[in-house]
Amino acid sequence: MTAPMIEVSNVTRHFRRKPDLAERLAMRAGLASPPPTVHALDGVSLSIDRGEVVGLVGESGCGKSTLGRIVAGMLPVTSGTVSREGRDIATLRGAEERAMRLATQIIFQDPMSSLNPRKKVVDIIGEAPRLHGLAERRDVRATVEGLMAQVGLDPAMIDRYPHQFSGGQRQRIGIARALAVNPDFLICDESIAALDVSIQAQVINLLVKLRQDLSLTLLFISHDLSVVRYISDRVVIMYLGRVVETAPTDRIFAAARHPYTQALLEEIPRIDRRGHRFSSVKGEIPSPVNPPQGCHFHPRCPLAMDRCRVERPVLTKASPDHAVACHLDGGTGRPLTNAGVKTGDLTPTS
Amino acid sequence: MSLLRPESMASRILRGLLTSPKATIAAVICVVLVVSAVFAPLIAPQNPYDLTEIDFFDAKLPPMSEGYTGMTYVLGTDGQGRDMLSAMLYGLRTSLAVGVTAGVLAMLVGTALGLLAAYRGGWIDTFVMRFVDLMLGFPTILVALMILVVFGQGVDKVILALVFVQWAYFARAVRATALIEAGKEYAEAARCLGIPAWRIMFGHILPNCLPPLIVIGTIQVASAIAAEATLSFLGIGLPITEPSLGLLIANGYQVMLAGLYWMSVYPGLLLLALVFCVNIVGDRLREILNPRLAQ
Amino acid sequence: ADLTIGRASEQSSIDPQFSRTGNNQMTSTMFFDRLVNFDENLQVSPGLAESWTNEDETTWTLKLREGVTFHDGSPFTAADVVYSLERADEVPNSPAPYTDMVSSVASVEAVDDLTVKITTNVPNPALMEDIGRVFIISKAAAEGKTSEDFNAPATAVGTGPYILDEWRVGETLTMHANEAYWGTVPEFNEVEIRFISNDAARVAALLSGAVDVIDAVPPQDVTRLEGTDGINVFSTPSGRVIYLGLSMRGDQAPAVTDLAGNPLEENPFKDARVRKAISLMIDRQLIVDRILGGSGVPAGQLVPDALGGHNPDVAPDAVDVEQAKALLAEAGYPDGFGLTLYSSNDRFPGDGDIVQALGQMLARGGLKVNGVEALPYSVYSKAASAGDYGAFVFSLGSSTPTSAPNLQALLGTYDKEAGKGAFNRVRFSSEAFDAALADALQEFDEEARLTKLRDATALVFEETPIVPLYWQKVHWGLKDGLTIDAGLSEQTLPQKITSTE
Amino acid sequence: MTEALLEVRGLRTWFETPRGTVRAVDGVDLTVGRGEILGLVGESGSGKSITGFSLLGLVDPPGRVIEGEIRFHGEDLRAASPRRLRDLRGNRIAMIFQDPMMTLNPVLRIGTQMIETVQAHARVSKAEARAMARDALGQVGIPHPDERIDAYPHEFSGGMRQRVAIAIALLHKPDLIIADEPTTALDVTIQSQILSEMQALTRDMGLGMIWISHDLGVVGQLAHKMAVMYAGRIVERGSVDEVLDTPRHPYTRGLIDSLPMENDRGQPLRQIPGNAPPPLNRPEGCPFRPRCAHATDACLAEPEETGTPDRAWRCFHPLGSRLTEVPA
Amino acid sequence: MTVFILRRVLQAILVLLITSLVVFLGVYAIGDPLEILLPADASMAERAQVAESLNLNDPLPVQYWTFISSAVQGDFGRSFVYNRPALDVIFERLPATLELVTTSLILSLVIGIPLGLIAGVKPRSLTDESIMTGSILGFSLPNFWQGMMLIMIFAVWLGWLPSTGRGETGTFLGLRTSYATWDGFVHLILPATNLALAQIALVIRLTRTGVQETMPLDFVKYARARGIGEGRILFVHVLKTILIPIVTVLGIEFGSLIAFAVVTETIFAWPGVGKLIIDSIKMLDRPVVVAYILVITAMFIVINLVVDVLYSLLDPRIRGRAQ
Ligand SMILES: Nc1ncnc2c1ncn2[C@@H]1O[C@H](COP(=O)(O)OP(=O)(O)OP(=O)(O)O)[C@@H](O)[C@H]1O
Ligand SMILES: Nc1ncnc2c1ncn2[C@@H]1O[C@H](COP(=O)(O)OP(=O)(O)OP(=O)(O)O)[C@@H](O)[C@H]1O
Ligand SMILES: [Mg+2]
Ligand SMILES: [Mg+2]
Repeated sequence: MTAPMIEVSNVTRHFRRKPDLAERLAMRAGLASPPPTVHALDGVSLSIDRGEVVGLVGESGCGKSTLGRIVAGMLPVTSGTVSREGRDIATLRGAEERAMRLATQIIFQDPMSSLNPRKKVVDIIGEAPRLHGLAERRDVRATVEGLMAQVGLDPAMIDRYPHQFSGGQRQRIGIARALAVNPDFLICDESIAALDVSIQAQVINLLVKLRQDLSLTLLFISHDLSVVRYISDRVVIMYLGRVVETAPTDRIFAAARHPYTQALLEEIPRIDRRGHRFSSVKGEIPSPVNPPQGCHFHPRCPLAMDRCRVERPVLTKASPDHAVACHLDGGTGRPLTNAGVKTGDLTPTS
Repeated sequence: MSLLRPESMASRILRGLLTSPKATIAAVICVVLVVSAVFAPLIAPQNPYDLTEIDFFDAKLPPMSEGYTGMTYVLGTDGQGRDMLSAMLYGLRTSLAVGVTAGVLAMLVGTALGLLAAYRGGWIDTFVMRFVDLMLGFPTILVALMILVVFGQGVDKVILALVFVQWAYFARAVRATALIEAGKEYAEAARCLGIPAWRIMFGHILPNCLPPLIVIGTIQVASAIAAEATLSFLGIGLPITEPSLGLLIANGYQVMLAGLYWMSVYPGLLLLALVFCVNIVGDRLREILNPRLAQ
Repeated sequence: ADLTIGRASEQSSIDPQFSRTGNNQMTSTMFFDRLVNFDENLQVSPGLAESWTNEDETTWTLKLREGVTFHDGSPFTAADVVYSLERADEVPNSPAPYTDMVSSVASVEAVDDLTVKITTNVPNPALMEDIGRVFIISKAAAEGKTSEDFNAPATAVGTGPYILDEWRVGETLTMHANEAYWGTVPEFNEVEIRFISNDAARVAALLSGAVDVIDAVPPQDVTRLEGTDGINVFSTPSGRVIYLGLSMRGDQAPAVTDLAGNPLEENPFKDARVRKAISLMIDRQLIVDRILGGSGVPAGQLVPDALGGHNPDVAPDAVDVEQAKALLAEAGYPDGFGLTLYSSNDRFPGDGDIVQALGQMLARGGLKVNGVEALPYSVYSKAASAGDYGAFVFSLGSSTPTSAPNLQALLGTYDKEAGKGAFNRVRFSSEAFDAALADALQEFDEEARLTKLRDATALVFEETPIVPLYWQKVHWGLKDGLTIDAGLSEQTLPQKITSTE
Repeated sequence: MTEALLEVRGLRTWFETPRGTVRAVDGVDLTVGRGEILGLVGESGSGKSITGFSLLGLVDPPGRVIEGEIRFHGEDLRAASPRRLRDLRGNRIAMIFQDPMMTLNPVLRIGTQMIETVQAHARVSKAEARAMARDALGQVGIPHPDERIDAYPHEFSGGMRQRVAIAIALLHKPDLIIADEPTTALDVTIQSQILSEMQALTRDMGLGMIWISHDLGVVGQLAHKMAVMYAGRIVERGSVDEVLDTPRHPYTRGLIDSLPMENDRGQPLRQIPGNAPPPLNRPEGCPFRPRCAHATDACLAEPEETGTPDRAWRCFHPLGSRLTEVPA
Repeated sequence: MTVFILRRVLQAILVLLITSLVVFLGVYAIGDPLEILLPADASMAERAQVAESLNLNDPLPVQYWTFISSAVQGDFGRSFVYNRPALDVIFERLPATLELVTTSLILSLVIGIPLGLIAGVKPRSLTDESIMTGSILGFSLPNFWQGMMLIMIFAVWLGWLPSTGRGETGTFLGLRTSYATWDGFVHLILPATNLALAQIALVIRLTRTGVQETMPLDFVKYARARGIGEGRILFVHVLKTILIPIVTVLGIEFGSLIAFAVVTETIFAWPGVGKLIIDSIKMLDRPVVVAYILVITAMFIVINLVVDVLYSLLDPRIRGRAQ
């Protein structure tokens, strides 16, 4: 088998302001403490095969966007490596680096803020291909029109400004802009969160079609589990900077093993479940500045044991394609039973 | 979502101006002033900069007097016998040139440095901002004097002095806005698409920093004109044979108490009218360009 | 205060020997006396020295005034004179020391309490004029003190008509009359001097009644003040001459061009005919009337008629454009040439306007005026002295009884070593004149000296070494009922202000 | 059946802009009873938030409530004086804004903002107000309310801020809460936490609630009744079960069909063709007509509401009662 | 906080060093102090003596080095004109200027903010239009002209207020201040107004813009939705939010006020440092000019620091970052 498209191995990313001279002096003199560190990613490993759609799920602030940016080569890692087709992207230089950059594109969460309000669609989509020599100056319009048609936008709207489009249409402009540089890998960072269901459906359909037509590889970041379930081949669940579970989509939904995943699945809002009694989660969401010892989830986990408070669970294979990081059941979590874990059970144990 | 026909910037501004009668009048006056300044040599009864054309015998005549040469001085003459009307038209020309050029140049320099500081951050940011501190601490007079010494007297030198002092304001203002804009996802998207940094700064971020720039710009144009007047008042401004509005006011100010009011009141009124209209138009422009305020 | 004066400029110290700029001398004259007095025409009369005699050409004996006391009540003695004359050239960091005034003094000794013997190193007929400029301070109060200490009454102890109360820097100087003064005790007891440098503000202060007297009334406001009820204007001519310098310094004059605007090969100002022609183009009376509102007297030489050495036969040139053109043609410039005129803009009233007027006149006289520049004095003075300007307007004040020092400094051949021609910015040089002046300066007989000076003046102005324009008039604005006795000195002294009734 | 707490009839809120009139809300009828949750769903820009603001008299100029009747406990709010409205707001009627991240003043402490709300409606001392604020924070599950009350909004996580907004809404035990999409950007476990809070409140305190959302799943689980908005109008309303199981309006149907379902994988999602009409340029007659598969010439006329007071729709061609009858 | 201040101090030292160099060179370039200091009839010998005693004969780098090495020990040289330590000369006059500048800053806040609030609450109303029109007058006419008008009207015609000098001063907490006596206070009115006019205009405009842009924000609407009164919304919610730009700009303006005080002080014969500096520049009194600029720059750095600290007081979001 060839190397996977993307191989993230043991990546850690801390955000920490670099202390300047004054700060170092003060620290030396004991007048100041080192600036706080945000542990956005903490030893994350992940691989994505060519043509695969991977869903990335996790709560707000757990490091999903950070991971996306690192994979796209826009943020350097603190430690660990990201390789693309077997080559460490940090070692690429010059033309190779540029090619890698262009081959990986991100579609941002907020379609309005990711489009420059003062540029016409033709410029938004056409600028990069023209700069990179993918289209001649005089062919740019034609290229852009082609792309617009491809994402289902009326090419007649080529001279409009972003504010003259609807949310779904804007999202497609973002997609067209990314496709314009012929990427083979797309990162969709919560690209559909702010859209209402009918528009959401348009965008998802488009992504699926593009995947089929262009054999794109997708990293699909979302907190909407029904969409993730619909679109992805495999799901990765993150919690506070760590991957806690990864498995093929069907397996996750049928037999999740990590307590956090199970809680997530339990709480998916479904229209066929009426008059549901929501249950309240107790326990504060820990902060990435000061993550808890051991398993990050233990303060909220109903099944937490003493071991969970001190020892970090490693990602262990429960079956060939299903990995879990939980001390339960020999390090593989507890399979989802019909009864499952109710959120109500997720009370702090201490 | 509105899917109306895109409206060009120019027509949007024009329509915005026309909806406010006050702004319309102000804009018309601005245009009239600018046109008469530009065509001053054609309109003015006299070339006040030509020493052979002005006559000493006609010095300090009140408005509507008839001079030695038979010419009627509608607004009187100054201490050298210059026709005030002509001097004001030419002076307006100089003042506009000084105000606008200094304003625009300061804007360019300040904007470029402010953008750079915001986008690059780190030591560049610190360096530029401390430099701004330094500039803001320097008295305008000292800068003007130094420039006067090193480069001599002239309109261009005054402009240089004003730019020196004013760019710092723009740099500060732009940096503040650009910091916010640079954090938006469109800038990140542009980087992701491999667009060079300078292009992101000037092509993507800058256009979104324009509204505050316009406000500061209009105020700075006015204050450049006033600052030039103050420099002239202190004797380090323009060459005295080519008076600007400010210099006329400063000169006339000397004889105010002697009752020769016309030498500074008329240029003062003209300056007031100019600044007034520029500001009204500027205010309106800001409203038009702010989607929240445009109605 | 009984009297409030608005004064344009402020002294830099009250130490009377710190600096001899006009300002400082003016302030010192309020609190201190000198060995001699200078009257309004700057002529010498006995002061703290009652009389003086020459033993020989280099030995002088001074008899001091009896019964004079310092402000602190201590008697004035010969020791104070010795101390003052010895200190005069060694005040630390003085920006304008009295060095020259005592440079000819070899030694000073107190013979008894009221007699001083002075020996000079060269024969100096003008010794009393020189040392007479030095203010006498109290040895007891000043010994061991710095100039700064003088800014408070404890050290600023003199014998003058007023006693210092307080100096608030930049703001006011207050004093009260010295009741024990040996001369006339001044009329106004409590006096406050306010420093108001801005012309318009000073005039406004008088108009609003905030001050009773102002000095340096700007010429343009004279008419207005004269027409105001309750205010009088008092004017006197001063010894300050305003002139146009035409640089003869190099083979080419700076900023002098041919008609096409290229630098001229030769220096036209080296030709006396050109200088005369330029002088003939200028309508001095018109400048005085139009720009100065009458505040000037057209000048044709350095000093006005009140001063020694003035030659009544040397009249100011009258305008004569025809003759000017003829002279130019004769000198080889039938169509004139181009030049730029320079001036300061903050040195004396109307300086910026005058240079423009000159521009107009020279243009009418057939020259091509390429430009007129008026610059702040700080910038202008350096460049003018460095010879950066071909044609420039400058002024020179006179603080001596005769024209001799000014003739020497302005028109004597420039000689750095001998210290001659210090202000000869145009680098005029005439052997005949140098000799005539030297001869005059060695003449001990007063009358003969003045005659020789008059002749030297006539001789040198034949060649138009500079173009004198006018002598400045100075004005004071006073409330009704007050009058000032000023004279050529340009000084505003409270002891010289009296009520008219 | 519950007694009517809020009754809205024929509400129209228009924005006069230089380019024309935006009919943001164009004839809305609503009824909310005690202890009842009304889910309000619809396309983005259909006027859900403006409806909420209209009820409180908080529409920003150039917007204006043109006509309609708003009765709260039988009192006509449109005729109420500004004073009276101010007394009601935050007191009897509370609103939780769409984005609570933006709605708390960033430069004032949480406590300050809560205390001022208490004191705006009750004559209590600062200390008492503070105690009330602290209790309210505790009630919505903020740990250590005594300390957290002095924090600034930015020191709270998104979920916590949302809970602060709820706590503020509850300070005066209002009769009606208007909650405008407060959980859009949160992960499901935290969302569930907030929803449980709301549910408990309606149940225990008998307050009525309007829950604005585009998440049909949430509405389905939380609300008792629901209303579907399209282009400024309510196109369908009824109990949650009725509307979700047997939608009568083609738009409602389209929305439900757009949801990805478990067994949808591999097939394209059913999206509603076309786009929402531009607010300035709405088509004549039924605004959904250009996107509707059942449209006929009849739809050129304005559809009236048909049905019972509890179950109604605006459509000339309502769908049948069984899903299978509808052509895909 | 310590770090924050330490960092600023390090930067400040650098800034001051550069400033001193620039000014030193600049004043050197402008002219020759000897030309100006010496009386017109001074001889060559006197010239040489003065040059020697003021150290003007040394090469410029030596002069600069001498200056810097003694400046490090707190000695900024002696004024050429006054023969007193340059710092003394400056500090003697600085309080008068600071009093003037502070008074006009306070005036501009006390008058500007309420007017700006009134104008901003009802944009385009008659009140708004008149306030805005009036404010344009504030900055469109040169400062010296406005000053003269004030003198003409209030001192010469009406005779209500004095127009020159500082009047009687008293000491309050060891500082000489015009506030201590009625006479001093009256003397302060005209110059402070003159200096404040442009600032008032600026504050009005800033406040109005701020109000206009803050009022539509969600938190204002939310405050209304909570039943908070309009007064509290305006004076607590809106005002606190818009104070940040106002404080920033006033921080910058403090510098230009001190600079413009030159003109006001000249016209009103106010014995402040502005008049001193323009005289010193004209007299080429280099030690005073250099020391003045260094003092002002240092003051500016301190003000910026204060502004930044105020920032964090006003806006808690910045607090974490600034420290
Ligand atoms: N540039 C940065 N500097 C400091 N901290 C950062 C930076 N970028 C992200 N973080 C922190 O890293 C953590 C992870 O952020 P990230 O944006 O990856 O979360 P996320 O999973 O995408 O969250 P969301 O669902 O809200 O988008 C957060 O706590 C965030 O505050
Ligand atoms: N100030 C305004 N001027 C003009 N039109 C406005 C204004 N405010 C809102 N609108 C219009 O009113 C309509 C309804 O807006 P509203 O905010 O109620 O939508 P919504 O249903 O809440 O949408 P979302 O789900 O996106 O929050 C929109 O078409 C919007 O464009
Ligand atoms: Mg994210
Ligand atoms: Mg909404």
